[in-house]
Amino acid sequence: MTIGATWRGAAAILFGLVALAGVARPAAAEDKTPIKIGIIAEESALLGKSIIDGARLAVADINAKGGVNGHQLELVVYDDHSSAADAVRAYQRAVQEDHVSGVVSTFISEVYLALEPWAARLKMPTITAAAASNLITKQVHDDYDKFKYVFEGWLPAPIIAQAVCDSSRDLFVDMLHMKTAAMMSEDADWTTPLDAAQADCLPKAGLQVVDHERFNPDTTDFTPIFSKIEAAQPDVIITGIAHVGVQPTVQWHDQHVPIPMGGNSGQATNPEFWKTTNGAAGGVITQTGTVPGVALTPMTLSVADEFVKATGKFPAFTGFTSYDDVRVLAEAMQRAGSTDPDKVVAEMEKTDMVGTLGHYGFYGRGDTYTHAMRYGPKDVTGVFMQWQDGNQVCIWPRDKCPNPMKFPDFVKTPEQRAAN
Amino acid sequence: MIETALPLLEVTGLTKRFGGLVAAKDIDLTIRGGEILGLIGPNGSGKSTVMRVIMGIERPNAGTIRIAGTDIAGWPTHRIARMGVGIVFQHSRPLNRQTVLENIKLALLPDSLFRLAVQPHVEERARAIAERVGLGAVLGRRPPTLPFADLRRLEMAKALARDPKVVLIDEPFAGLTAGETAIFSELIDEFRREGRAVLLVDHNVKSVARLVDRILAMYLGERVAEGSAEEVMRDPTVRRVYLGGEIETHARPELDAAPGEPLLDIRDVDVLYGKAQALQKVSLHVRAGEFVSVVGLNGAGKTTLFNAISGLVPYGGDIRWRGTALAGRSAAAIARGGIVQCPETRELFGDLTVQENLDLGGQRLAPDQQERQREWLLGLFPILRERAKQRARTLSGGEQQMLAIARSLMMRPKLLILDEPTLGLAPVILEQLSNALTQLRETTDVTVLLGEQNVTFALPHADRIYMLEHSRIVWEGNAMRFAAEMGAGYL
Amino acid sequence: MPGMLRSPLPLVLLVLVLAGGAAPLWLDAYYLGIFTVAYYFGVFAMSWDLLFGFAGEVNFGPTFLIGLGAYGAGLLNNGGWPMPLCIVGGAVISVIGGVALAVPALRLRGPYFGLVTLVAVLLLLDFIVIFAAQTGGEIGMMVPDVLSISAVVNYWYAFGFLVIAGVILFGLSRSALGLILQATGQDRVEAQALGFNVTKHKVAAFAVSALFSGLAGAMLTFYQGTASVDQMVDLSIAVQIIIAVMFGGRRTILGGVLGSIFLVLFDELLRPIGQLNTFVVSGVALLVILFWPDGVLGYVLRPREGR
Amino acid sequence: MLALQILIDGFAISALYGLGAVGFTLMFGVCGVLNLAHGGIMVIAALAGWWVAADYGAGPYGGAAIGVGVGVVASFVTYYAVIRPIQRSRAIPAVEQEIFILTGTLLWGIMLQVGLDYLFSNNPVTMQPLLTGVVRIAEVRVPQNEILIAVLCWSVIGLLSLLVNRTRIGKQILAASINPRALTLLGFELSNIYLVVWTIYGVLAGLAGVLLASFLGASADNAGALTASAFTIVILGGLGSVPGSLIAAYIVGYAETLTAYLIAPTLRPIPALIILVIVIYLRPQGLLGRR
Repeated sequence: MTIGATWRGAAAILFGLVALAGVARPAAAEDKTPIKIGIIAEESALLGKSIIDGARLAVADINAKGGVNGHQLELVVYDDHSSAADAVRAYQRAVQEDHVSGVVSTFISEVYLALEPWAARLKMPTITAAAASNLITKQVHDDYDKFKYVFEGWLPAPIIAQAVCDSSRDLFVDMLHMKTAAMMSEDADWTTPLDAAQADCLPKAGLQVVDHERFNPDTTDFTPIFSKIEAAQPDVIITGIAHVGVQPTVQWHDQHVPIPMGGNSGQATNPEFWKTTNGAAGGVITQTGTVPGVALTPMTLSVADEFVKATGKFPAFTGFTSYDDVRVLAEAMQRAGSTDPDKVVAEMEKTDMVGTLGHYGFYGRGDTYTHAMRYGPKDVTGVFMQWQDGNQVCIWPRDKCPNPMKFPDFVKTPEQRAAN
Repeated sequence: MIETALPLLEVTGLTKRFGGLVAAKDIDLTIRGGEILGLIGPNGSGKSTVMRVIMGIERPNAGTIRIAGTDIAGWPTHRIARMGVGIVFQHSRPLNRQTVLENIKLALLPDSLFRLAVQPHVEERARAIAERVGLGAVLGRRPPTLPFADLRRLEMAKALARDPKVVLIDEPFAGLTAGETAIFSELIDEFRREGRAVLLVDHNVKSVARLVDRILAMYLGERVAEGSAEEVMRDPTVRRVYLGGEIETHARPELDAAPGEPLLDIRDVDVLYGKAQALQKVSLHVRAGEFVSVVGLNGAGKTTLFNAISGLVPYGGDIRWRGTALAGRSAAAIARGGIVQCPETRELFGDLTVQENLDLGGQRLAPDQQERQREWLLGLFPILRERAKQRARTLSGGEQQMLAIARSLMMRPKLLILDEPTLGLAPVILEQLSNALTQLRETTDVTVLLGEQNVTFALPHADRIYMLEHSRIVWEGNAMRFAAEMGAGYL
Repeated sequence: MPGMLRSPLPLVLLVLVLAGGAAPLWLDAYYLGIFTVAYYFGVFAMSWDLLFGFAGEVNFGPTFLIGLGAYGAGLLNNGGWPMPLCIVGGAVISVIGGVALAVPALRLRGPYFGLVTLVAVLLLLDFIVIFAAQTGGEIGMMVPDVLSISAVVNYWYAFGFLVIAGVILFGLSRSALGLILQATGQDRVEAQALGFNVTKHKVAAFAVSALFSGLAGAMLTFYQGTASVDQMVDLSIAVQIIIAVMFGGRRTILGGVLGSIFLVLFDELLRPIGQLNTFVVSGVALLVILFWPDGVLGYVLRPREGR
Repeated sequence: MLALQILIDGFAISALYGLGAVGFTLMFGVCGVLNLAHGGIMVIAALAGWWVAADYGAGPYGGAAIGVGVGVVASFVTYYAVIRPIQRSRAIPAVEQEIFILTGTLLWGIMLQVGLDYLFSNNPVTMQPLLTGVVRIAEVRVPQNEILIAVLCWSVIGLLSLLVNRTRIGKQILAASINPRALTLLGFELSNIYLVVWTIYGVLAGLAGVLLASFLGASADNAGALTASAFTIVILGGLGSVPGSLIAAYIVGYAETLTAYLIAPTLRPIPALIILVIVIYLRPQGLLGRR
């Protein structure tokens, strides 16, 4: 072996050893302070950013009040790039390396579903801030002992559909005298149960479903979809979109599609939406957690103020859900007096808490949507909001939000059409 | 050793067309075991095409190719190789990332997916072959570090390892020194003694004359002569093809006395391609207004010399233009400085029209100058006026050559370098070209450096002549002396 | 074998294998999990390098082969087959698909081969999404079985597979077949003139590449419990594989493993800097490619002449 | 009515596809570079334009101008930081330059995308339309902006064609794509011509990005898909052939639109890919490509 070769060989070995040694750490001694909570979300996505901000705020508030059982809370944040693979890796790191005691995660059903088996395997209380697929809770329901660590911190899709139908009856049928609707949904996991439930409940609410368009979430040109919907002549478009949002809204506006859009439009819940669409959002209606100025509970307004103070902006609805999810975890630990997963899960099931968006509790083992958030006027319903002149205006439930609806000029309600 | 009755290679009626061009037309040839056939012809005569068709690299349009009686025309190359045909390419094609030994071992391997282990006898045989061709000392080296002659040895070794019945050898001596040529001749001679059929492809008769049993001469895709080396060299068609008939010189009055500083002055220029020496201590000069010819066979180094002048290849030594060194200037800057090369490959813009090609050449002239220069050139080459709107790729070879020259002249060069303008052209075109050059010489003050293997073409257009052989200048003088001293020995 | 003695490779390999084998003694479950994934990517990278570095074909579609293996195995598992059979079945499907792709595609020269493989991936992606009912679409397809839930056992499976695949692929690259492949990759005409059926050898290389890609894809599926588009089929995975090979050293087979470990491990170690980790890792890889084009292992093993 | 709708709708989107692909194919034809950071350059132009228009009140035209400028800068950075070092490297063998350029631009594209994700989030943004309002063509409602975009795309393509066919530098570019060596022999510095081509490329990619953002919206996460789409079109049309790319852009645009209207929006990308596979097998050089 020559000198040069020896040195290079040695360098290579060193490289290998450093690579291994760099990651070799003795198993951390069990240290009870502080209690760590893992946050897995994509920072680049606005909904993900709000999840992280909400969790930070909650931890600060809880720590200010003395923490949990005398321990301070500490956040560990992981960026999953909205990829299932990255999320799984982050999850493993959170549990096995950083030894968190609970995880709040992602708004994307696909990603959360990938975490679910790991929550079961690693026995870690885990709650999603917004993922809505009904498969999430179905797994918990079907195999409770294995999946009981999984919670859904927002409404499951069929219940979201119920809210859509309830609001549609009030807003579209009673107030605007509409009779027909078209459903327009991205082809994603959460919209499958959503569409099925809406197809069932919309007619009951008084809206005949005359068209149903599903499209690839990669779609960028929505002209054909709007054209097909227009040809079916519905009175309203009920959307089920979250991966897309800016593009259909802008094209709806630029092409002067004369039909109002309601339902769910995840990106439209984001306060920046007006800016990213250059105001094309005017008239768009969507379900969300809450909007500025609405006091759903005594906490809503003060937490919203804190958000504005801390980040300069009103958060997306995931900011509120994530704030509450951290509190749900913390209070369960407090009651359990430990971070033992089984004890914490048992306490989480007993959650009975005033949150920012309503009164929180989870469905039980016997219910269809085990471990999903309870829905109802006394629990959580979410609100429906409309973009009006750059503001998010609450329009439903009508008892809390009696504001009028306003549509851009190109949109024609049945009455306006009749008048023409 | 054994004189086989049956011919090992028998080609009949072989024809190969590329589009409209007939590269080989109705060629017949036969080689028996222990026989060496020389296939000669100038560049573009189709001899390499014949070889590539035999090897199956190109598919023939018509004809049969029998190896020991089996017709293999149209077979894929690897099956032809397995039938016992080996080839030594003109340009060495070793695997550069493998050692010499591995290169030879490769040639000994079976075409099998499942013989993963190299059998022990392969190693032994590879070493034996390496010894035989003289590579024993460099078994562990990689080809890019080998001298040129060793690369050629490696090609021979690979051909040998295949133990072929028929060996095709392309330009075996190109770029080799006299001593190396002798060694290679000996190796080829051994093929004959072992009873193989050998096809030697070369562009001149002289270098293979001592080695071959018979020679087949080709020109423009057709067979022009066949027989012993002496017979072929005496053949009038062959003489016309190579020499263009009688050597004639156009004595022109000596340039005005005391020409002074040379325009172009080249001193001791060396060029290396990898390990191969392409130019060795070449010195020459060109004075303003002179026509200078560099003659030499293919591979002698003419193109390399011109590329060095034009700044296209790195070189050692000194090239001065009007007294200042050219080293360090970009090729484009040299061209703008007045040295314009019209390369042997012509390098036209095939998809642009004749007019557009000319315009690009004259882009730096003022519009009225450009117009005048173009009119003058279209007068010099009237056919280009007819073809003005035609795409360059659709022109005939002669027209393309005229366009290439005209495009270079559009730049109003001080020194025009013409590299092999006669390559692959029919005699009638040569005459037109020759007239144009004469006109150029008589009516303008342009200086010309002409590279040619066709001496007959070169002589009338030369005030002085340099002869390049094996990358060295071996002779210089004026045209009259060349005819007297070198004319006979050139072929 | 004087060549081997002069090279530091055996020593380096021995140390790395010992270090890898002893890893469970001092690494916690989390890092074992990272290495587990990195090892499967290492096999992807080695399989790709066999095609690129040796047969000279740029296959932009390694994830076509991986995806066939992963989804093939997953579909079989959902159809009730036992897991070991599914892994074998996935590999067989990958080989069949790979050969069906390669035989016509290898007629094409230059960049066109690579383009066909690229399009194959796009088509596979679209079909997975369209047949979401069977394949789970973009979410990924859950499989009933997993290799093991123990991180250590999973690590052993991956490590063992990596070593076996490494020995076979590296052995192949140094065998007679490897030499012939090099010839077909470097100079097609010369290889044919030496009597080798170039297409036959290239298809064989494609099949071997498909076999290991498919096996690794199937095993990764059963490690994770899901076959997922964004981890096994997406073009970004192909990019990662190509970068791993270029970083570690093309034409070395084993360099791809180093590259994969670098990409996966450092992406993970840099997680504290948040979403910019990918930016940094890509930047480092770009610098390596620009200034160290032979890659890490290529540099270590570079032939040194005349000493 | 439906036919007219498809005709109009497909026309605009195809024009945009064409504009995006023309720069890509020009770059390959003249410089021999397949720039896989193409989508990244389009997106950085779009996001920069949107940013100054929305946050600094540059207005739609100011934003578009700045976006195009950023596209040119990004194009230069690509050339000087990635392409030139590879082309000049002595350690990279000439035969392997292609794969190095592909890998290098791929990595650079990832860096652009991730960096933009970090700065702007991956939420798609839309440039304010240059024109608002709709016109009716027969019974079909067409946004004026869509018409403007189609007109702009074709104007730019027309200008490019004028530049290439009618100007001196254009002739040099054309000549460089056919025979770079000859151009050197005629005294033209190739490096200058390449610089001009990278500038043109930057303008084309930047403008395509800005128009895309004003028509369909753009986000950093689109970068990969935009590269893939340009790549598909260019392969279909024939590498290096500008007219081929335009024809291919229309084939892809209309195949997608027809599928979306007549079959199902979900199947939108499939027919174009199938056409591509068939073309590659039957005519690997693409529709108008030369071997």
